[in-house]
Amino acid sequence: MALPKLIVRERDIGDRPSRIIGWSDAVGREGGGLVVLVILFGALALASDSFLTGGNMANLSRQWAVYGIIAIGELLVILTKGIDLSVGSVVGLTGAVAAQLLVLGFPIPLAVLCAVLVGGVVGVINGILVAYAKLPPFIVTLGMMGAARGVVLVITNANTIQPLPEGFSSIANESLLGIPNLLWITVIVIIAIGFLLRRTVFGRYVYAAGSNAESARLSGVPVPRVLVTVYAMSGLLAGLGGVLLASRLDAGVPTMGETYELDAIAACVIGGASLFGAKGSALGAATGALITSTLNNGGNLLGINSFYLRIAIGVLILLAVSFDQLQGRLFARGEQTQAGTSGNSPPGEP
Amino acid sequence: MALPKLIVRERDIGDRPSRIIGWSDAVGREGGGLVVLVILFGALALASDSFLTGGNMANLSRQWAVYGIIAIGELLVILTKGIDLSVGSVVGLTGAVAAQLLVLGFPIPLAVLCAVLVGGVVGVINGILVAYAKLPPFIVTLGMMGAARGVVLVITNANTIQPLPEGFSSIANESLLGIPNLLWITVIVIIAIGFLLRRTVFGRYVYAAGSNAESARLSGVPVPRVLVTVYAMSGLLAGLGGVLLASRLDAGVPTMGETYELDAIAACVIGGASLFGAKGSALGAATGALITSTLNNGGNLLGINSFYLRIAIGVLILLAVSFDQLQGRLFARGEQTQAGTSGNSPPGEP
Amino acid sequence: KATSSSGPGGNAGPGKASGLRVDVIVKATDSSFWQSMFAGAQKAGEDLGVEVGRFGPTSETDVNEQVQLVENSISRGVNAIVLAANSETALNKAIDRARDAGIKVITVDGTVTTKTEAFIGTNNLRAGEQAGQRLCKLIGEQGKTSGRVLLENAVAGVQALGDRARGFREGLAANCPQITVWEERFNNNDIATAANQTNDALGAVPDLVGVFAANNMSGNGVARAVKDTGRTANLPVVAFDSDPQENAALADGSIDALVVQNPYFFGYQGVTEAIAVSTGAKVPLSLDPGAVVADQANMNDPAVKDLLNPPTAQASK
Amino acid sequence: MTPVIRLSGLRKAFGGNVALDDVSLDLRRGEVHCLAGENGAGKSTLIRILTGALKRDAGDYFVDDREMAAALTPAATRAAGIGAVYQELSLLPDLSVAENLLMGRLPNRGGVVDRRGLRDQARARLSKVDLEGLDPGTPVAELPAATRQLVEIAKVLGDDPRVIIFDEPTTALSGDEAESLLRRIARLRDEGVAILYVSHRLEEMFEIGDRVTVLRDGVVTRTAAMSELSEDTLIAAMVGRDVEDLYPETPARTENGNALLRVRGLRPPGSPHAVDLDVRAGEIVGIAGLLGAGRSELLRAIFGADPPESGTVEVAGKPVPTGRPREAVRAGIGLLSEDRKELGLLPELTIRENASVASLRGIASRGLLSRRREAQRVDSVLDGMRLRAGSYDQPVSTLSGGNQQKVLIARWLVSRVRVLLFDEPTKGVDVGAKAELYALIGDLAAQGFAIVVVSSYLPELLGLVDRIVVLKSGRVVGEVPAAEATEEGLLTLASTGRLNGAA
Ligand SMILES: Nc1ncnc2c1ncn2[C@@H]1O[C@H](COP(=O)(O)OP(=O)(O)OP(=O)(O)O)[C@@H](O)[C@H]1O
Ligand SMILES: Nc1ncnc2c1ncn2[C@@H]1O[C@H](COP(=O)(O)OP(=O)(O)OP(=O)(O)O)[C@@H](O)[C@H]1O
Ligand SMILES: [Mg+2]
Ligand SMILES: [Mg+2]
Repeated sequence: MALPKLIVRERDIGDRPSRIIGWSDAVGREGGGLVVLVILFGALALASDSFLTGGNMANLSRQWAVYGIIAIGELLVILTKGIDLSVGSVVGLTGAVAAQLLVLGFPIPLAVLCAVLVGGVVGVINGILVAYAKLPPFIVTLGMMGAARGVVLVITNANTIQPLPEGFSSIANESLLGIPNLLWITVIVIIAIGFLLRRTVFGRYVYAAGSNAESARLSGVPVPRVLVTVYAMSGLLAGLGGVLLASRLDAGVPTMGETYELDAIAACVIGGASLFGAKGSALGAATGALITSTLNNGGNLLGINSFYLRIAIGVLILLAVSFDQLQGRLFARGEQTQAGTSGNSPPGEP
Repeated sequence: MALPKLIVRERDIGDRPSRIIGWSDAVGREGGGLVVLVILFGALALASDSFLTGGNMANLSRQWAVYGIIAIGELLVILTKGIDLSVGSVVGLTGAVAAQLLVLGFPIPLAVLCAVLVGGVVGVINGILVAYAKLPPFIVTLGMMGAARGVVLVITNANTIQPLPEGFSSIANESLLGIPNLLWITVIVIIAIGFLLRRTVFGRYVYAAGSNAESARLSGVPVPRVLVTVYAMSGLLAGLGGVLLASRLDAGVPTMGETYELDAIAACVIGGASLFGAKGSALGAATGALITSTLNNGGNLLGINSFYLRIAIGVLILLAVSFDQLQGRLFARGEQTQAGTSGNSPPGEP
Repeated sequence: KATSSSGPGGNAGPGKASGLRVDVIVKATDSSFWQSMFAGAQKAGEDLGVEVGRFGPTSETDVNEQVQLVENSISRGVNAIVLAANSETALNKAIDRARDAGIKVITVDGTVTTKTEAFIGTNNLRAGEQAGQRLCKLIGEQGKTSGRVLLENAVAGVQALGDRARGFREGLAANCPQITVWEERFNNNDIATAANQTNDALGAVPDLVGVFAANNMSGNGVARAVKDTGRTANLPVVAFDSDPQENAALADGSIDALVVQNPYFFGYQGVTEAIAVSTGAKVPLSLDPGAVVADQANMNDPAVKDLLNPPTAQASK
Repeated sequence: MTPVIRLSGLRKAFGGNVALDDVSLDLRRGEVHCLAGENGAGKSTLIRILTGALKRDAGDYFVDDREMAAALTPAATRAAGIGAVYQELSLLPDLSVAENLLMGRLPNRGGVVDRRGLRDQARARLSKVDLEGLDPGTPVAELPAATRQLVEIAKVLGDDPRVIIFDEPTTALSGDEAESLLRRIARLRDEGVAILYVSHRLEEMFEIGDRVTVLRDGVVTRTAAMSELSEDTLIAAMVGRDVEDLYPETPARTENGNALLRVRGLRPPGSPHAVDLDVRAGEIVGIAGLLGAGRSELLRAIFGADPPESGTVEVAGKPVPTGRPREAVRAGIGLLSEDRKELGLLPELTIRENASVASLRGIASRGLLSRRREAQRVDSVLDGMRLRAGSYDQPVSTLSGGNQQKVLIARWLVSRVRVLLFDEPTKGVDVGAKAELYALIGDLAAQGFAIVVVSSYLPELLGLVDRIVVLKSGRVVGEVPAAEATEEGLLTLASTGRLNGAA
């Protein structure tokens, strides 16, 4: 047989530009979220004079910040095919812990640190139960959600903890160079976690564990350790969110953060993440959170009746994601959805 | 060498009895939920004299009923790898619709029917958006959750709708043959949906679509139609739940059903369903709902402080599922988890 | 064997021999308002030597859970239930069932349409009116006679909150017909959301002349937004309820008046009346301790101070 | 010379199902040691134990006379110099080729991935399997199965392991790619690497194997030098009996003129070329072509898995709505797809449920399923597939790879469709079963079925079919009666599009 090299595929694969970053980084729905956001901003700027004012932008960024930070923590967990329902309760817990420690006279940095670490500890417990006891994440974090909220209520006896020392509330309420501190912090978190996910070995392990845990294990990825770390980071970020919220409210409010878990998960999914793992980015999650914050802010500015506003936001979330999806389909190479990958992706993944 | 037939089948070898019921029916975690429930009942009977009284059992069954019915609807969706976050809002919506129609003078059966159908319509919309527009179920039903709640508030103007005609409240509050109607209805739903899932072509299609939608499609399963039906049924069952709740409260309360979606999903997962589809049973979902109802009922009977009760229930849910998992591992063939199937199953599936 | 972690330390009080058991069911446990009611109930239990069980749903919206709590109290076989009902009608069936079982039912804070032994509570509608009148007056003091106000509410569909809002509108309309309600916003009891909504309103409505907050979470959020925008001095705010944070806001001027009720009294009086009716004594069918409007002028009066800082129950006995 | 790997008394059971029992094996430096056995004999299980993917129940495992711990991790075996290409692809679909190649040891500086290093190392690894042209940034999910298989191999070769285990590496490859892989394996052996090689293609084993160990039902039945065995004795050791004729004698089938399947002007999505195809009842048509020639795409378009750009499909003269698999099944077309795991299996469902899913309408009455009827209908077909399973109520995911393939074949045999489209039907199926499958396909044709077979394994095509259609770049470039075709001729036609006189 003197045939040439038959390995040559008929349709040679080589003409696309060289990419090293994961697929989803380049195209995909994360980018789309930004487009939706731009459209939203444009529409609101036209509809309301007060939308694009500096004051409102500062408002909006403050409204977004805590959601964005928690959503990014949630994203880490979602990337591994997990879910963290405890973030809302962790927000309440860490806010209360920070406030309590401040009342006890701890210096501010120490109190903040301890509170954030409490979030981390909750996350580590979640992670150990998921990774080593192999319990379903939904159940683990659901149990933790109830337990952590119970602990806050016991600690605070359902009372708001305050007054807090002077400097604490300035963390979340003041500005640096004319930009609210909260915005700085959020942007730092986005960049840090974005970098972590895209550029570090750990970040790639997160995607690997979420893509196929068994294959990742066989490739030498320390899956259980990755999982514990991911839940710990979600706890830490929720802890940070809790401290910031306490600082913003200048009090430790025991009910703080209720139902934030749903907002966080929604932000991730709106921002292009898949609940089936390995799809999504930090920027996407933050964008998702910003989309909902903007919808709320815009609705308020336009003075829409709050019942209709609820309907409208429900519909708009749907529209945003449809648009995004549509755009994704147009931009991504045609067949993609039709063809092979469908094994992993569900009938329209959640 | 003339060995005849090499088909090594256990039935031929002979020691295990021939089974005709599906694999998952026999072992698996659905059965385990029942064991946990029995233990729970035993413990509560010992701890509280009032637990096993007829009156309390009637109470417990009434408390369980609506959760159980909604959980079964949610299960159908979860079996297809979907999720339905709108059930809580549908409960509120259909309850309000039923009440409103009754106030308008509709006869009771007609009002009930219309209200349940409204639930079905909401479900069909969800289903179409998931199956044909191929939007993520999480987002579709999240949007619907907000929109439906908004509609209830608009309809009722946030007021409780009452008084309702005499007969309506007897649907959920009276008993037949000494057993609360609600219990009858719940049992009928369990049996009907259990039968549907196990013994009908449609039921098999549900599992097939959830196991691998593309494989199912290529085998001639009408996946989109299955999805629409499943969401419609979830809506219908949530609608039934809403009507029953309205009857139980003898009023259309606009906030009715808030956060029930989380309870419903939790019940499914506690009852052995996997959020990654194709695993779970109607009985399991109902058992999961009964476990949480029993924990609440028992905690109240024991007079546990509500904050500690939250912690305790969080921990107990974890324990119940761990126990269940452990039991499942002992009974099921040993390695199962370690070995091959892991491609689909996550690091401890949620 | 049923034990209660509640009651006076769970140990035998002086008059424990009476053996009576009273369950107190509030609207939502995780609020200091209702914890104050628990504290009053607990004190009454200690004073009178009865066992007091403390229950409540996690959210004021959950009527069904309250029904279940009443049913569970029936199962527990208590002598009386002190109930702050989340709905005027939805608990009727459960209350009837309890009374059929021989349990005395005292309602507090909100009435129900079925028969009970007694009611203690403020009329939210009237308290709302008081708030409307006060806000009107405060706006007038700013030298404004027209403009719009924000109605910051917590949860849509909760009766007490709805009544306050309705009362507020009536009180405002009666005294300041030129001032209208711009929008009613719901924050789901999330302070941050309340702050966001108020901030948004301050940005969107140039002629916003005042804010009414229908409960403490709303009030705290509004106070936050007022501080954010530096409008402490010129934006009148009237809020409901009291908690340490609202009190601080009242002190620093970001809230100008608080309409306060007396949950501690509800609890103490509720248990006292429950015991009375259980032992066959007569009690007044309805008792309204009234709401007090606290402001910087009177906040240090001992009576008002007590109202602003009621004791709360201890979670651990 | 001490063996690199020595196993003795190895035992592994899944629940009551004993997959391996008292297995002993030694693997020496510089040899290709084949592992042979029927589907479900325990080959993959053995390999998974060797790599630490699975824990052994009992037995000793030595690498260079060093005992390996009972709780072995994949990382530990890799550190010991053992690499494996698994039967079920173990790539991460959402990650790029480069990341897959180096997962577990991504080049980094202080935890930050060194992207240039990643790309360079990935290129180096890809070049070992002649995939220089592949962009290392491509997500794996986009690659065709064959390329994935090569990436998987590149991943292992790149570690320069001392022991390489291949579990059916050529099933997804075309003849030529397989050939080139075998040459590389021979080279590795010459460099002193120890190789454990699993395949169901006997001629491959004879081509490169030095020794062979035969497993049957989890027990070693024979270990011998390859040269001591003939094909027949090897088969006998595997299946415990002789398999006389692999391919059925093609009887001059009655060709009753009219086409049962009639395809006109069909353009699969993205293809500029329209294809016409007629398959008469009783005829088996083979489709040949290089990888990527569009064979699978053609079958998928006929079945309606992907809506075609244009064209019509008729079964027995009746048009079939295109682009809708359900309609195709109703009209009597069945497709056995190439990608078993993603486009065939319903992993959570039982074996029986997997086999019956395409025929539920026929089994049920008024939508109600009778489990007894289902068992009646399905079990006899499954019995004929020589499945190695504890019970048909077991989840299909617990079966060995080859047995899963058999269940999928059974799915279409149960369904009584009349036109069968088989894409690589014998992928991973053992010799004994292959022979039976060929016989079965012959029988079906004799019963008047119309059958289309795509296979990259030319001897199979030549032996099985009546007529071979050759595709190149989505276009039909030739059609040869099987009796007149030769491997060389077909290859030439497939690669150049011209008949070089050879055929
Ligand atoms: N996870 C599992 N659970 C239960 N049984 C299993 C599991 N994995 C494998 N088995 C069983 O172990 C036996 C050996 O399987 P194995 O995969 O090793 O076969 P094989 O020789 O590789 O076959 P093939 O040639 O088809 O790949 C089979 O009977 C199979 O059903
Ligand atoms: N432009 C392209 N870039 C990369 N891959 C492509 C492109 N076009 C097609 N392919 C892939 O090449 C393969 C060619 O199609 P097809 O699978 O029909 O070939 P085939 O002849 O059946 O080969 P095999 O039988 O090995 O699949 C497809 O799997 C497809 O994903
Ligand atoms: Mg194998
Ligand atoms: Mg192909």
